[in-house]
Amino acid sequence: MQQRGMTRELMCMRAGQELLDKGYTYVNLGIGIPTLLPEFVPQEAEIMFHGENGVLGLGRVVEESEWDFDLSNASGEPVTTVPGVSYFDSSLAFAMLRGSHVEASVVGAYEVSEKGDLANWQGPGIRTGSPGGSLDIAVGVKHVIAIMMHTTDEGKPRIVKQCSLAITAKGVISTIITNLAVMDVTSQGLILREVAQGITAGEVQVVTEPKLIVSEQLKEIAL
Amino acid sequence: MQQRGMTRELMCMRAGQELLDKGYTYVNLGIGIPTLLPEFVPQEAEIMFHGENGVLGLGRVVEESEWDFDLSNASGEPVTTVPGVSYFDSSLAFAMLRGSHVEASVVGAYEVSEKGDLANWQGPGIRTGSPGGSLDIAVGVKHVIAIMMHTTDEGKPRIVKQCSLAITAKGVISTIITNLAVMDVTSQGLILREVAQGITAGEVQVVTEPKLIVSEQLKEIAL
Amino acid sequence: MINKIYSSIDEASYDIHDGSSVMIGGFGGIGSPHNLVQAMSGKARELTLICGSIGAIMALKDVSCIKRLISGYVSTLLAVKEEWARMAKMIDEGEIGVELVPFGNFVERIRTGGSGIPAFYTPVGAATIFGKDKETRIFEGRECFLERALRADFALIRAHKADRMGNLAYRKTARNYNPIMAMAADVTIVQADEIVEVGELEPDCTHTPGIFVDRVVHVEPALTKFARVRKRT
Amino acid sequence: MINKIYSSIDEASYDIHDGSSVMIGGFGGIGSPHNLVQAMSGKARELTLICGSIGAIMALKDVSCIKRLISGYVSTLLAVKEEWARMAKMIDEGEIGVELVPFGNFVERIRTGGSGIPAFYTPVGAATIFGKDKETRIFEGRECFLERALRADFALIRAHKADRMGNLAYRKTARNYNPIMAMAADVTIVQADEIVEVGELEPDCTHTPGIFVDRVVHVEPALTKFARVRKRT
Repeated sequence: MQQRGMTRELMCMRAGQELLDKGYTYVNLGIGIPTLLPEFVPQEAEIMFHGENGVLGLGRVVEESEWDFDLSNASGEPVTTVPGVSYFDSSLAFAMLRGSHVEASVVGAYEVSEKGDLANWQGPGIRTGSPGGSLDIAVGVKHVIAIMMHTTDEGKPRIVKQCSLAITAKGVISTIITNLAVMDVTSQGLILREVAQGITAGEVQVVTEPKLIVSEQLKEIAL
Repeated sequence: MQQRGMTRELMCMRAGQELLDKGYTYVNLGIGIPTLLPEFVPQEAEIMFHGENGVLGLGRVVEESEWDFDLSNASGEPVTTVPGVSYFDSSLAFAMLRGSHVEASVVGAYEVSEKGDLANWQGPGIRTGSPGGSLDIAVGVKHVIAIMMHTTDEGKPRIVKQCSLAITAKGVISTIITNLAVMDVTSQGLILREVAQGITAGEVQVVTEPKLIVSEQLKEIAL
Repeated sequence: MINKIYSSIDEASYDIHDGSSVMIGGFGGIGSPHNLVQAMSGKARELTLICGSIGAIMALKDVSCIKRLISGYVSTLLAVKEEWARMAKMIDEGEIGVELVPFGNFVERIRTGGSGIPAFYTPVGAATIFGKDKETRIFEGRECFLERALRADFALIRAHKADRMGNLAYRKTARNYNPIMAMAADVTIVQADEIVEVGELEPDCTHTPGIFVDRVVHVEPALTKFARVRKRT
Repeated sequence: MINKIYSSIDEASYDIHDGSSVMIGGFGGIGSPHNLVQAMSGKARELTLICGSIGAIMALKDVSCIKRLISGYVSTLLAVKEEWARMAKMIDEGEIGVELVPFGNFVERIRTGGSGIPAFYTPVGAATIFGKDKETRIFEGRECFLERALRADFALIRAHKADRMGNLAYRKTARNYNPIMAMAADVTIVQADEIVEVGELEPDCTHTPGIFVDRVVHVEPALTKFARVRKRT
């Protein structure tokens, strides 16, 4: 099924705005879609992107033909770096996350619950899994933003009352950015803050399991 | 009281021989007398001396006038370094000791018991103390050699049945080198292996609290 | 004279034997000692392999030598390589036992293993299956559980530059788990892109001091350029 | 633009207040931020100072600002400086409380404090007064005890080179506790010998990435050359 709303690139662009709005300097990018993000944030903003593979100062993804085989982002993709970049071992890379030095993280997710529970290490029907650094991020980083498709390819909600998949951590997601909407996790419940161009609050609710609280300031995502 | 037997320099020379005989490559030098030792080992032997202050490849002590203020041994003295030297932080410096990567250590001591108990972090009548890295060495390093004056300035034995001072660790000293003798700590007791020039086994026993087992191969220290 | 240089991979890894536990450096294959891994195939069986992700062992020709895998990233990669369909099957059938460990706990277990620290408490994975059946304890209101140090018989790692004393320097993100694993094995074997004279490595930038290294073998860097393991899905 | 450079020591350390806990880098005074320490005297009292040895605080003009000392090396140095007779007296009279910690446990407590690890077991000091009244436990036949992570309000450290982003490089044995303490304080203040442009520090040899650093102040290296603290006795 063709998904409506924003592309991955637009979702990354919207996530970039969120980082700029909050004024963050040190932001981790989880494995998957988030590693595309540096392309969509002006370099003058000097957000230092952290890769759990041991780098602070990630730039944009480049062509494989330009690849320096000793350099990648956490997704294993060839990248550039920004001035002031530093490299370090995995012990320090995870100390930065677990020790709450990184201010924010943008992660991919299979499911997020209305309480902010995150499931992103074990896909459906998988016997093993790929926790990677996702649990370190979830536990150590204060502001964790999930960037995800609003539904499965089959149209099943991925923003749910309770995660059906094994969770990464409880109550850690503060902000959800999907192809359809931007939502905040609050003690009152999920607040629908923004909708993608041409998408209505009602349409978002239909593909969302928990009841959404529509913000009085609801607006269309402007990029 | 003028102490008989070997000077500190000769004791270090004898300790250096011990290291060469055993074929050690990685040897820690504790704070105090031991940091004089590199001068007395040929550089070709390539013993890499470890300083708990974060250096592997210590050389000899130099004049203060030649001092690079960013470089010292664990005693805080100006030193040279050898080819292949590396510097690291304190976390790694102590991981090398606690993790048993360093093969041997030469330490100073206030007292050593016949069972190899070591007391070297708290002098007599002291309220606080200076454990420094002495406990890390004692716990992590397999062959710990004590280098010490055989008696106090007042002539009181420092090789004792039981330590009167607070101990650093139990049963950790394997070899004792004093101004008067070389002794091995064994399950049978202290074996007197060598005596300093002009010193008899009987003279050593007089200033030693536990009963010494005189080795059948007892010989004079040859430097 | 200290000389840890071996003239061939076979000589440097001659004693990896059936039942060995082997740590392998690299993150998603970047910085992995692919040639050492390749040579291990067929030489020893019943191996316990300890690696961040299975990208580190993509050069393994025959996965049936694996008995047990301690790793933080497995499932997502199983579809990437054809040979790994077999690994997936062996995992499903229980022929390969998998202990999944989140990366941060994984690296800290190895670091403590190399540092003489037997165990530590971690908040990462508490109240998930990663903390299941482990001793839990609250520290400052936060649930944690006890993790144990991890060591291995061998560590296979890759460095950019090495000297005969075993001093190592890594390059960019190829550093990752390599310097930590170098500390935690009885025998650490290094595949180095370049051998330099003693004194050429900057003493302030020698990432792994030679004390942690047992054997070094030179492998032309061109040979380390295995295909990228992961495509964006 | 990220700019962590402060134009004076006073500005960089304006908020160290009565009752603060302060980590101070350096080993026997080598690599210590002597000028930051000097400036702290008289500005705040009732301080908890956390330093490897008291050599790190030899620039402190008035020791009466110390309420508590967490350190691994105290007694041997008390006779070295005249002013320290007063410190010795305050310690003896209980006016300064001293928590002695062996160096390896000391640095590991700080490292875990900066790494989100709340506690760990150590064999160092077991069956001595350092393990007294602590939770003991046997791991692989070896007695260990539980040590807790250590953090502070401020860390004062010295680096050789720094850039405006807070990236740091140290020189020779002046590195020691500095990069570890940089991780474990709410506010890390750096005294740097030299300020360099962003990009001048080698990314593979940036010992402390800027993420751990809050403020940087340039101090001419000549001023860091305090007298050597220890004479061979």
